[in-house]
Amino acid sequence: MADTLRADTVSVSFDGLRALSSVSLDVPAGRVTGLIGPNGAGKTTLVNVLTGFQKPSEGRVLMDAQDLSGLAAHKIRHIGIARTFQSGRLFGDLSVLDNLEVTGVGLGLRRREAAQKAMEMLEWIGISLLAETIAGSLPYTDERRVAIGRALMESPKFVLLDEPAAGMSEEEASDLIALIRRIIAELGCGVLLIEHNIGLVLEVCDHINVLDSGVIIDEGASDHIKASELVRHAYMGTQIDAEGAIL
Amino acid sequence: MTAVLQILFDALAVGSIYALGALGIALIFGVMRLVNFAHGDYIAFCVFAMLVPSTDVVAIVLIGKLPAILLIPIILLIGAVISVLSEMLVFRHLRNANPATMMICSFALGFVIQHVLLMFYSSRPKAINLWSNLSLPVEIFGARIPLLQLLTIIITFVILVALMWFLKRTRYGLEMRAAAEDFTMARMLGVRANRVIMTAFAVSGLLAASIGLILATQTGVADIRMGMPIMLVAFVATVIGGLGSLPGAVICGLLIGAASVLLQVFLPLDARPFRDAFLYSAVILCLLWRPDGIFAPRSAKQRV
Amino acid sequence: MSLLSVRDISVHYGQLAALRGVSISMDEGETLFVTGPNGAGKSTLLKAIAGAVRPSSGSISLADKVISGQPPEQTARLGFSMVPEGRHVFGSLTIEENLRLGTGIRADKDRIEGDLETVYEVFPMLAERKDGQAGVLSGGQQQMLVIGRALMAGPKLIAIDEPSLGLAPKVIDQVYDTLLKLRDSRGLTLLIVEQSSTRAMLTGGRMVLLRGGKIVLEGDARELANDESLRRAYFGFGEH
Amino acid sequence: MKQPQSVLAKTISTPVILIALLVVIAILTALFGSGSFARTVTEIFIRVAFVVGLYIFIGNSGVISFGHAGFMCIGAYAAAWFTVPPMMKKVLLPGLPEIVSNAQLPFLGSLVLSSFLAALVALLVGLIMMRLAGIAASIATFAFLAVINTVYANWESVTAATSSVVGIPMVTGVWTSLFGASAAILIAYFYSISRWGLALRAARDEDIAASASGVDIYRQRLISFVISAFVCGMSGVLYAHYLGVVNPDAFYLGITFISLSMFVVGGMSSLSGAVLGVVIISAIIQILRWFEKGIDIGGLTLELPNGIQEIAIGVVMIVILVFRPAGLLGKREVLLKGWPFKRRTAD
Repeated sequence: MADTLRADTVSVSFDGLRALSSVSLDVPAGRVTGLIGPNGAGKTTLVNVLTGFQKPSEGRVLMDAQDLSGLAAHKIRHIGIARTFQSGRLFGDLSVLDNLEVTGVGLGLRRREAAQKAMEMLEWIGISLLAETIAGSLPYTDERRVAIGRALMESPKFVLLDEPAAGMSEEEASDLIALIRRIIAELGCGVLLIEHNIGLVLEVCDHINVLDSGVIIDEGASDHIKASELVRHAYMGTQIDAEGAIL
Repeated sequence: MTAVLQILFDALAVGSIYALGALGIALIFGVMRLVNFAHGDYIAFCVFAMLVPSTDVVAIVLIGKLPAILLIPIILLIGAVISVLSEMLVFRHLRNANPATMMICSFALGFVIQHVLLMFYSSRPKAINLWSNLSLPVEIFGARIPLLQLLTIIITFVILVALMWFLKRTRYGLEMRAAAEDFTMARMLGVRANRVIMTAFAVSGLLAASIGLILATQTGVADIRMGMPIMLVAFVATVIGGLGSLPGAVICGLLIGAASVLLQVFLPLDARPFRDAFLYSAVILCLLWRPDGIFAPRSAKQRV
Repeated sequence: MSLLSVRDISVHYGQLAALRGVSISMDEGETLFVTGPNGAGKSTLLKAIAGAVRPSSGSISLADKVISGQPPEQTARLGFSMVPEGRHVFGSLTIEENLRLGTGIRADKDRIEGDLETVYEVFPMLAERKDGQAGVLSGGQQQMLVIGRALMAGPKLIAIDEPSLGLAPKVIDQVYDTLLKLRDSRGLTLLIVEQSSTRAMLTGGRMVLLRGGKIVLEGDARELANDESLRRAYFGFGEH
Repeated sequence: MKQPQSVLAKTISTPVILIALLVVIAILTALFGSGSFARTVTEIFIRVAFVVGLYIFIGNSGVISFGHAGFMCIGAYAAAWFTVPPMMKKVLLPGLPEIVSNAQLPFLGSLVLSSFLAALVALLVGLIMMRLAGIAASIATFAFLAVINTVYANWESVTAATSSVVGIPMVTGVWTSLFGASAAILIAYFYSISRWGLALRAARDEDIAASASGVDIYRQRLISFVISAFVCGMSGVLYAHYLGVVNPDAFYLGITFISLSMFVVGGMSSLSGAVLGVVIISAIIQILRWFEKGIDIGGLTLELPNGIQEIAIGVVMIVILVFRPAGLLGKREVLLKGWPFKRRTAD
């Protein structure tokens, strides 16, 4: 089992604009790492770099000592780094079971084995009743859980959850927290949680990184982040700004 | 030197027709994401509109007898009308359909136009004689160029310039270019969707009509399938030019025409019949090199 | 009578509710800030007003005409000008063409040239490169261009999604100065979405805080900004 | 632990129904049809095989291909190479390699070998072209078709250029073509329920999520391309053995567009759509043809003017697509729920 997924001084530029500047971040196994930041901070770009959807202009992605930079996305999944997407991106025409099976066959299982494992995963999450439902017709809370199930097939070493709580009520978010804790406790993955429900991040994450304008501006445990003026500044601006003293 | 000039004129003459075709396809694609396979049939329709319906081999010209000053505007108008009508009758009802469905509908529409012509004119190609004195050669720097070839180049050039002027200098043109790039944003700035789409179809029909006139004069033949090869090359030119890029379509139309002439000249004799195979292999290589087209707008960013 | 009136609208993307029963109303000449964390539904609110997304329930009217369900060009004609998220510059058009695109709907054609002068005065960089392609501008320059473009449409109400995103602080000041000057000189109504509440404090006006697709706090911008309840409501501290 | 029901058990009724439909048509034709009607039905069955071949690639990948008539062409000419009597070949096609020109394979041997040749070509060009997606891929397939057509229409010593190759044994009738169409349906069915088919359909819906699920999209497209080329090649072989002659222009734009139209009208994401699209459109064409010839209804002769048939079919296709933009079947399959296997779980 790998110990750490690491972004090592990663930079990304689009058309000369820097989306990420020398960002380093560790995702240790068996823990929940949080990534927060205002709109346009570069969170999704960082996830894309870690999962092979974006080649870093500079820097490397490492899993322990293995250099993953530049590998294609499907190869990265084979190595054991899974992700979900902000917009769900379920295979809308396929059933829920088939959605999970895709990961199984994508990772080289035969279809029957994949179906078996997919069913086990649905049971583990507690949504096996949905197995035959067409994914495109799911309500969004179930959609998120299916997407997480799809990512968790074949025990990835790390799983990156991109805004899994978007649009969820407080109660649904509580269920999600419970699920994330089970992922850590029962599957032993390392989790990177990108979320704008900051309350949720503060509650569930062991360590939180704050990204703003492509730079990690602060990091630490919940209490540190909660009290951080830098974080408040990044999101809301500050009183000091308002008085025009520092800009 | 004269040989080079000769080749240059050949290349320009062939390329300019493809360029006109590509522009007609690209205009519609830009505003509607529709690959209009009926475009080639508009070309044939405009040519046959000059003739009296009959199944004879030698065409009986009807409005084709009119003096050029009347004939040309009438044919252009016919092109614009059939194009706009097809938008109103067919494509308007498919605005939200997927591209494959729209494409097949355009093909079915072309099929209908073709068979309407077939019913009235039979499938035999007809000899027509428009402005026959244009085939006399003229001498330019020692190269003997058919007057018509020269005119084709000049006319295409004039049409392109006129269209560029229209696109660059008029409000319709401005709105059309904007709509081709980002339709929703253009509408949020008050650009009327229907008006832009109709204008695009009208201009595209005008272009088809002018190709029809040039081809009929050049070949002296009216053939129901005469538009198809041009449409196909134009379609290819539009894609490798970069979908949504009008200058890209024009340049690639010219390039494909020029390439086919150059291949014809420079391929060894044995390989010459296989010219199109070389040409289309080059197209595939071009796509591999630049899948979004050579002149694609550079806005490709993050895809996730 | 209010200029803009949004009554109890909800917007769904598939099954996902982006807005759940939001109502706002704006008088002529007023400034309203919509703030809140990512994913709160701020951009969706603007898109719904612009006619780019269709509300699943509720109604929107502008200058006493119902605009919900109308195509976006209709809303634009009634005097609503929008600077959407992601800027949407027409990259293949020149800067001046971008600016002139929205002027087609204006009745007061005689004021277009004057307004163009004004935009060039405020953003001299745009004047310098007016015949250059807009696609090559940097992010900040594009932001100026789209604000200029929205102004050129001669709107009654201008809505801007995150005017300060990606801009240097000095430029942000400039942008806001311009907007406020225009508000005062022409009775322009401003609807501004900002993730940060700092500007609302500086500029004044009304503020609503959106979170989870609902309005959770509403009031005078300066008063709210100093209130700890804003921070709590914004981040949802204490609820998790 | 609940066992998921196997995909085969859930969906096997689809190919069974489709093949049964064709069998019924064949039996009716044998019992009541004239010789010319039997020829029409044979053509329809060959077209079913071709369009099902299109479905294997287009339906599962979502990439429109204009190139598959090229594989039909390759299959048909290979059939000629393998089955025309050696004497004739030496005169007509002097450029063929010795081993081919001396051979005279039986129909089945030629069917398999020729289809494999089409698949082999697909593998080679697919290695290059399957890197492309969307409209660029479509144009590349069209370019491929143009290359194939140019080569076959000009390679005098091997394809007789534009003059037809004659002397192919005319063995394709209703039953042979029924066999071919059924084989195509079964291949398409088993492909689409295989792990490859599943992975490719996932990539069609959401390519990015499919990559994130470990799917190598390039590889999956290539597999599908090769299998579909095999089936289209097979339809070409059947066609060659039906006509007895081959000519390059029979496999160019005409057949490409009419087949694509039938496919899209039927519903391009469904195997049933592919089969029913061909059957329904062909049936309408046939009925219109009868009307063109004149039909007696209660002593009254209804006769449509010549040429109306094509116009009408174009209009019918447009009307269908305006009202059902996803085609007649959309993404659905004809299916008998719970047949032939009852669900094992009752919850």
